[in-house]
Order: sequence, then structure tokens, then C-alpha cells
Amino acid sequence: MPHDIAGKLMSAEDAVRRFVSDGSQVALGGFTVSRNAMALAREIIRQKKRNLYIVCHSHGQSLDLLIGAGCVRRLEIAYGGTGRFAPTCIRFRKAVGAGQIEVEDYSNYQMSLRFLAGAMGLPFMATKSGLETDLVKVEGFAAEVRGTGKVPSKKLTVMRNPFNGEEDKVVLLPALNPDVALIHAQYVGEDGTVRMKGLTFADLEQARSADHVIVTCEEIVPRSFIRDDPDQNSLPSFLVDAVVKAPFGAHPTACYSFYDYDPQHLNLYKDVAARDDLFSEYLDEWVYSVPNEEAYLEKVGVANLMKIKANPAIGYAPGLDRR
Amino acid sequence: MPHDIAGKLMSAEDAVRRFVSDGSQVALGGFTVSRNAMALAREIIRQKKRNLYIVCHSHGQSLDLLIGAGCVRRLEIAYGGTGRFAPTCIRFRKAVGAGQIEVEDYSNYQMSLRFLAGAMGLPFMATKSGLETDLVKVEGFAAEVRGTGKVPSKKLTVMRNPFNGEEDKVVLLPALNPDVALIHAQYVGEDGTVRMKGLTFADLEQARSADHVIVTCEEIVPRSFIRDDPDQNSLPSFLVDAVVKAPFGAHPTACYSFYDYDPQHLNLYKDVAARDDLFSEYLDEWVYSVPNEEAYLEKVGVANLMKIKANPAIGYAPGLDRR
Amino acid sequence: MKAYSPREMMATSAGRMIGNGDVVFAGTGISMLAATVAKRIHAPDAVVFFETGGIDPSLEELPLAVADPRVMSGAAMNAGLIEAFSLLGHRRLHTIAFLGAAQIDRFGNLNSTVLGDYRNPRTRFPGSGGACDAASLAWGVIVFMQHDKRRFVEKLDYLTSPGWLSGDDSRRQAGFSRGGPIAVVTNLGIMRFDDTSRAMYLSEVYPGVEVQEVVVSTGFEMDVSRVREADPPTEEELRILREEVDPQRLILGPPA
Amino acid sequence: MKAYSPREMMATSAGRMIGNGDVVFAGTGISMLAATVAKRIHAPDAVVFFETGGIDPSLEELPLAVADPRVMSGAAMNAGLIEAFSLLGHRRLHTIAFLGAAQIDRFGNLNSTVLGDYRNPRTRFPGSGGACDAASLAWGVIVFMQHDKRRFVEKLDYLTSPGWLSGDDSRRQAGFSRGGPIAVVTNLGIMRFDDTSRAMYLSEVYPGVEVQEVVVSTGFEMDVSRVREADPPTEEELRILREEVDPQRLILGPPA
Repeated sequence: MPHDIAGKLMSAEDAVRRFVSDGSQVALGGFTVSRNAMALAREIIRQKKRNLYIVCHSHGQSLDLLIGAGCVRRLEIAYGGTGRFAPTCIRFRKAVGAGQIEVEDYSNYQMSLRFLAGAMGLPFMATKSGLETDLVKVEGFAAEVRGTGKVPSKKLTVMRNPFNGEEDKVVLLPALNPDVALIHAQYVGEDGTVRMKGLTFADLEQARSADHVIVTCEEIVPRSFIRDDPDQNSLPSFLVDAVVKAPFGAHPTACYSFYDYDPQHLNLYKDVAARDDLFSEYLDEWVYSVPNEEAYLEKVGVANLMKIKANPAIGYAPGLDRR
Repeated sequence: MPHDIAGKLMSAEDAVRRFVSDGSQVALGGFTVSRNAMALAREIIRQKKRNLYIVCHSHGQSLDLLIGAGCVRRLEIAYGGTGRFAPTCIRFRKAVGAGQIEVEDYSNYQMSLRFLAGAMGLPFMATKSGLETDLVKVEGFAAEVRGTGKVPSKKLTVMRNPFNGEEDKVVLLPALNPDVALIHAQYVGEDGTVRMKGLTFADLEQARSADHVIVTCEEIVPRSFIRDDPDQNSLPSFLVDAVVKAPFGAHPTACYSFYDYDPQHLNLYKDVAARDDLFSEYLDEWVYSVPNEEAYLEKVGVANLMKIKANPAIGYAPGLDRR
Repeated sequence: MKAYSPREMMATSAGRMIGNGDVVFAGTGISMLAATVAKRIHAPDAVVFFETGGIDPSLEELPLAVADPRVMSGAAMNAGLIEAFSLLGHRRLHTIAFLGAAQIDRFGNLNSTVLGDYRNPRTRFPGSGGACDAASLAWGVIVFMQHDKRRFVEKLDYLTSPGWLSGDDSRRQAGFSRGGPIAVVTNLGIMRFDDTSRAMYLSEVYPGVEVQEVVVSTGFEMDVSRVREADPPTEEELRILREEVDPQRLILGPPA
Repeated sequence: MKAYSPREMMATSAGRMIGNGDVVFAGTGISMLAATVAKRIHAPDAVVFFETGGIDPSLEELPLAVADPRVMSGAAMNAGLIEAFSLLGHRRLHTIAFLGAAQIDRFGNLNSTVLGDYRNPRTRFPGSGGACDAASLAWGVIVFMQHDKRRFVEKLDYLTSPGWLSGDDSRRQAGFSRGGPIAVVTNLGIMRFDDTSRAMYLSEVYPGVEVQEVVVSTGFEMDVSRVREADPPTEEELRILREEVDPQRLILGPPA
């Protein structure tokens, strides 16, 4: 129903149940410490989804949590890190070291171009980025999975530019069309239109490339508000399958103009992620034993939420203690 | 000077003199009846530029005027029309019929993808649009000009998708990197940042693909205004070479939120364009004998400008007599 | 005296082909009337968008071009051509594109570029615009034509927009994964395409139109064995068209 | 007692390499300090942008990640990755990219992916992020490294980001039309690349650093015949760094 959000508005629990399955290829929105769809990541963990095939560019908190909770089997990625808090995501690093997940590396531009190709219905995109590097020469996935499921038949291929001389070589990157994209936005209108503020990263390309899209948002706003300036809108309702109202749904990552990242929580996470026993306790305490996001936010506590609340005029929490 | 518009702010006369030469490959911004950079087109005609190589998707008024005035030699285009006023641009139709200009046809998506490829520094883009059509099979330019100047070595080429089976064919389109793009926008900040309102067509891709960019605008606005919401901005100052303040600079085409198209002028144009003698008189009266845009607007007259002035809340002139 | 004009018949006939939830790639002529009537009667959740990037505008006034500022007002999104064509071909969307042309052949291929030789044309038309893209990428295409022999031709002077190409399986073999023309709506009736051969056949004639009139207005042989009479516009359809959608008759033209 | 720390020396050394009008692709570490010092002293028209899409933000507070909301505030534009990388490689722009890495070889190729075997790594690093893109597409690259033998290696465990590849003309032959590393700035000095062979050579050592210290900290043979002593940070540079750019020493770390 493109003109009414009613049929799409649901809980995170229902959205994950309907659109994320064991083995799904999942695109993660956001970037390192910003606008990770954490409410959905936590729900996926609670629902014990397994063998997810994650596709992302530079990703941090929700990726690391999903890997740590054992939800991920396969990963196409450019970067796993959470800013200064974890220059390399800790559970990601451990899982790769232990051979628990299959990984294939691309660069940020390469992954973004792959999402863009998928979004535009193009079969591939050409770039000069990566020529003669191991990103081009070395495959991560085993030969026997090539061409099965959503694994591309080749990681990429190098060809000569047919419009130019012999020396002009380019890398061709296969399009991505994930099963589902998980996106956190600031606003969704009552008509289902999505408005994202601040940097959009590759979220819009991810959403447009996916078979299904779940959008969690800070606020549901009146149709009149969202239609008053169509220039500012990001996605039409007919590309969105589920809308979940999830205030602070990106916590502990930031949501521009609503709240900053939570340095205290990210430091806590960094410490627990380093040890299997502590990490397991963290999952129990912050995911499994909190039935939903309301309970999660109660646990974070009002005082902490007030600390990270953004000054809306500048988009972040000025003077926040970020050590 | 990226932080100050001073070095770039100039008259249309200076901008055209500096950045448009005989034989230049010129990208025209806007679409049929909207946001044509008419002030620049009129100035190009006054300066008697010749042998221009126009590249555009669906273009109307500024294209037809440039062709009619004898400025154009070569043209890559998807569509030449001015809405209901001239379903096929009249001087364009005559010039093609008389063999006065060399034309190569693409589709709108193809041309947009070519600008996008140029904007992104990609050598080409692949699409399924046009397979087995004469857009793909028939070249417009003579073989001897292929690969000379900015003429691509091939119009396009068809290849097999290397990531898929034999039947999956695609059209590869060469990137466009015009010498100069002519763009009309609503706002330019004092820091040189461009903000476009309403539909952007392929203007941003055209600007980002070009070696030089001239932006005419309705208003120069304070830095604080343009920096207050960076989400709404369209082009950074370091991609713009010249900024020309030109209120009503798209007349007789529309500029969303500032003014509508001018049906009276477009009907007048339709009538004169059909006859060589009348068209020549039109050029004398509306271009050659008006030294600049101030004089042009005086000729249009306050009453007409008030008729087409947009209601800013809805972006056009409601109830305008458009017969 | 007829109670409705051919354009009114065309608009309502085409409108009935739009399903609820369809994403309609519209031009500015009859297609916008068809889409608007459909939305107000049986397809309230259909969405209209334009190749210029305007998605689901309020359309308080009829635009006269796809770049008219009237397609930028009250919309769900104002984007650009790249986004519009991405939506047009989006595999998740049931996109229906409306096209017109100067010539059509028996397989629904279209010419909107030239009459005569391409490099030395007798008549130059505007060109593809987004027509080739829509014909290549949309889920389905509906064509509006004036029905006459010079337009329904054995062989196009220039193939701008791909229909069923040379019929049978040729469209798929060319590399297209979906699409193709669904129907041709003219001032005389409605043509469709055979499921196997993909050749055009006469599906419906408007009340008062003789089959023979269609035959002599068509420049190639066309199966007329499956024809039936089309349902005329209903009172409701006519009222909406005339009173709500185009009260100035900017597109409808003179009344019947 | 030194009057400045190695990080302060690195930031000011790199800052001096930024020209007025350069478009600087910055990370969140020392590179942002370098760019900010440069802007406030000799390159007021340099523009900083981030791979996340933030172009020329006001940077009232130091961001701790390129996706920090602090790069979205007061900017010229908030865009996304596609636009950012398009700018990075834009042929009109003199883009300078700052990169770090886990390993570097004599031709300035970088590894930021793994130590050990790729499929069975001893240590996994974050991966390319935008590093491979910057190294491929930028007009020039400046690398920050801690100077030690395990990082300056004969052979990379994984080539993430292309430098001069195998030296001489190999970068152009690979298909790159521009770019390549300009300098490597470490805690000991500054390395540059020979114009012909493209091999790394020692260009400057910091005051108080012995050439021999650099040699033993470098895992491959390096020409040191062209070395000179680097100019220490000026009072002005240090004041700006300490008082205006990073008063909390979030990136500068402990003072000297």
C-alpha cells in the first residue's frame, strides 16, 4: 500500500521474522559508528538466525555483534572497524582468525559500486580501483561455492576498456542484490516515504539493490511534513517492506541530529569483546535477557541517553566525553 | 578559491568568453521546458560561438535556440522537444532535415549513464537498454570523425555479461567528459556551494563530468544559509568555475519555486521558429539587440514576469493560462 | 451524437489496464489521464512517476511536460533521471510504461526518431527520450497510437524502442529479461499480442467502429478473429476525467 | 627533553606537503591534524573531505571516525560514498589522500588486510576500506607509518593498496592514469620515491634521529644518500595543533 504505512508498520520482531531467514544475504546500512541498525541486529540475535551472508562496505558495531553471536557464516566486506574504539572489530578479527567465517575482501568504492549496480539494475560496474592488487588477484570464497546462491560466479574480472587503447584496463565488479537491507533512518512519513539526514553512506544504494528493505526510524512524521519538501526525501514507500519505530535504535552508534555514539558503551563493548566469557555475558545481559528495545533503553538508562542526545542545531553532542 | 565566491562571480559575458570556445563540447543542463541555462545560451549566440558539439539527454529551448542561431555543428541527444509547445523542437527538426548538423541518437538513460560514468571517472557503463534497436545498430557520425576530438571511438558496443550465461548481453556506453556544462540553479552560497531545488534531471552528473562548469543562479545566499543544511546542497564550490547571478535566467523555461515556464513566449517562439525570416527577426529582437539579461527582462516586461512568478509554497504559478 | 470522444475512450480503456499497486511510468498526454482515472477508481495504490525523477507528485494541476514544475510539487521524492530509470527497471516493481510513437510494426516495435533515411531524414521526430529505456526495462508497455496505415507499418524506418522484436522468443534471446508491449490503444480499438508468436491481433473495437475500418488502417496483416466490442467509458469514468482530471480539457481536447 | 612529540612532528611534516587548493581525502588520525594545521597556516583554500561523503565540514570538534556525526555538521555537502570516491578520482582535482597501513614495501604498496595467509591469517586487520581506492585514484598519496622492520617489509603478506607496484613504469602499465605515493611520514623521518625507479629513499630524518636508526628499522635496502635533517615544527604550528586543533589531545596523545 504505497500511500499508507499501516500495512508495513510492525515490530522489530515481526520484521525480522518475516524478512530475515537463516542463510539470507543481508546488507548492513550505516558505517562503523553511525546509524547501524542495532535494534534489528539485536533482534536477529534473539531470533537465533544462522548462516547469514553479510554484504557491507565499512562496517562496525552491528556486524561485530552479529558475528560474535554466531549468526554469520559468509561475509563480503571492505572494512571491519569501529573508529577509535576498535580499529579492527574484535569479534570479526577473532572469527576470521579462527576460520569461523568465510570472508571475501573488496574496497569501499568497489562494494558501493556493486550496490549501485544492483540498485540500477546494471549487471556490473567498471572501475580502475584495485588493478594489480590482491583484492583483484585473491579470492576468499572456495571455488565450489562460486555461482551458488548469491555468491557471484567470479569475485570480479579485469578487462580492456573497449573504447580506448590496449593499456587501459578496468576491473568489472558484479552487481549485488541482497535478500534484505537493514537501514536505520531519522524519519519515515505516514505515507511510508523515508527521509535520511546527514551522510547517507551507501544506505540508499543498499536499499534500492535489495529484494526486501526493513527501515527502523527515530520518528514517524505526518504525510504533510514529508511531502512539503520532496527534495529532501531518500526512498519511496514502494521500496520499503517494513517500517519499525525504534527511537535510539542505532545505539550505541550515532544517529545524526538525534544522538551521538555512546563512548561509554563502546568502551565497555571493546573490553568484553576481547574475552569469550565476558562477551557471552554481554550478549546475555544486553541482548538475550532484554525482550525488546524498550527494555534495552531502560537498561542504557535515561542519564546515558541524555548525555549522548544531540544538539539538533549541530547534529551531535558537543563536549561529550569521548575518551 | 573554494571558500569564497569572489574569484568566480562574473557576468554571463565573461563566463562564456572564458569557458566556451568554438568547437567546445557543451553539456546542456535542464530538461525540455525547465531550468534551461537560457542566459548563457543567449550570450553564446551574441558571442557568435560556432561548431559547438552539444551533448544532452532531453532538451528543448536552449538547444533549439543555439541550433537556430547556427552555433551547433554536432549533437548527441536523446530527445529534442519543448513539451506541448513543440513536441519536436522546430529549428532542430529543420536543421537535421537540411543536413546542417551531425546527430547521433541515444536514449535518456543511456545519455544519463554516460554523464554518470564521466562524473564517477568510470570508463563506461553497462545497460540492457537498447539491445537490438537502431540506437545500437546505427551510427550517426561519419566513420572518419570517430575517435577524433571528443567523439568516442565507438558509439557503443554490445558484450556478453561475464558474470552470467551466454544469453545475458549488455550495451556498453562510453563515458562523457564535456568541455563545459551549462547549469541553471536556484541558489549559490557565498562560499560557492550550489543548491538546486526540485528535480535535478541529470544536471549534477553533467556538472561533475565536465572539465568546466558555469552555474547561473537566481540568488546568491549567505554562507550561513547554505551551510545550515548540507544535506540539501548539490555541488561543492571546487567543481564550479564561474557563478553568474541571473534572476529569471531560465526564461522562457521554468525554474521550480521561482517561476513557471512562459506559455506566451513559448507560443510566440513556436510560431517564429517555423519560418526562417521570422526566426531571424526573433534572434535580432530577443538576443542580438539586447546587450544583456537586464535588458532582456525589461523586454519581457514586469507584467509577464509577475504572471509566471511561482507561488513558492507549491513551486509553480497556479492557474497560469497555459494554452 | 457520441456521448464521449475517442480520447476519452482511449484514456479510460488504458486506465483499466492499470492494476492496483502498479508503478506507472507516465508521459504527459493521455497516459496521465489514464493513470489518474485508474487511481481514482480501481487502483488507489498505483503510483505515477516520471522519467525526470518526479515520484508520486500531487498533480493538483496537469503538467504539460515531464519536466513541468507541476511534477515536482507534493511528491514523495524529487530525484533525477538516473533514479527514475533505475525504478523503471527495478525487478521488484510491476512497472507499466505508456509510450507513443510515429510508427509501430506487428511486433510492437516503435519508431519515434525519423521517417526516411536516418542520416538524411524526410522527417525528424524528437527521438527516443526515455522510450527505448521504457521499452527495454519496464515490466510492461502500453502504446498509444493514432490508427492509420502510415503509422502501422510493415517495416519501421528506424527501430527506436524494442517491442517483441521479430516475435516468438526473440526478445528474450536479445538479452531482455522481462518486458514487452501488452497492448496498443488507438482511436479505433485495442490490439494485443499473441502469447506465442507475439504478433499483434485485434482484441477490441470501440462501439460503432467496424473491424474493416481497423483492417484498412493497418499497414500489415493482423488477426481479427478474436475481436470483441470494447466496453464504453462509464458515467463515473467520464465524470472524473472531465470534472476532476482535466476540466480545462488541456489534454482531452474538444468534447465529443 | 624534546619540545615536541613524534606525532606533532609527523602532523606538521605532513601538513607542509598540502598545497593551497588541494582537496584532501583525510582519515581521522594524524591526517586530520595535518590538514587542519595546513589550512590554518599556508593552505587556507585546501578542502578536507571524507570517504563517507562529508565535504568540507566545519570540524568544530575532532571526529573519531570518518562516520562521526562531527563530519556532517556545517559542511558544504553531505553526500555518500559514491560521491566521495567520485571526487577522489576526479581528474580536475588535485586530490591528496592520507593512508596508514600494517605493512609497506619499497615501492609504497600497502597491506592493511592480513598478516600471514589470506584465508588463514595470523592477524586480521580491518581491510581496505577506502585505502585501495585512494591509492588507485587519488592524484597523490601520503602514508603515515610507525617505523619498524616488521612494517617496512621486503614482501607484503597481502597487497591491499597499489603504490608504484614493481617500480619503474609498472603503475602506468597496470592501467592507472595517475597517482602513486608521494611520501611516507614515520616517527623517524620522511621517505620519498625516486622519480625513475620509484624505489623508496630516505629524504629527511627528524632532528635527533640517526640515519642508522632508520636503516635498522627498515626491512629492505633503502638509499639514504639524499637525506637531510627535517625542519622541526614551528612555534606557530605547535600552538595551532595544541590549542586549536586538538586541545584534548584525542589524537596527539601524551605530550613530549
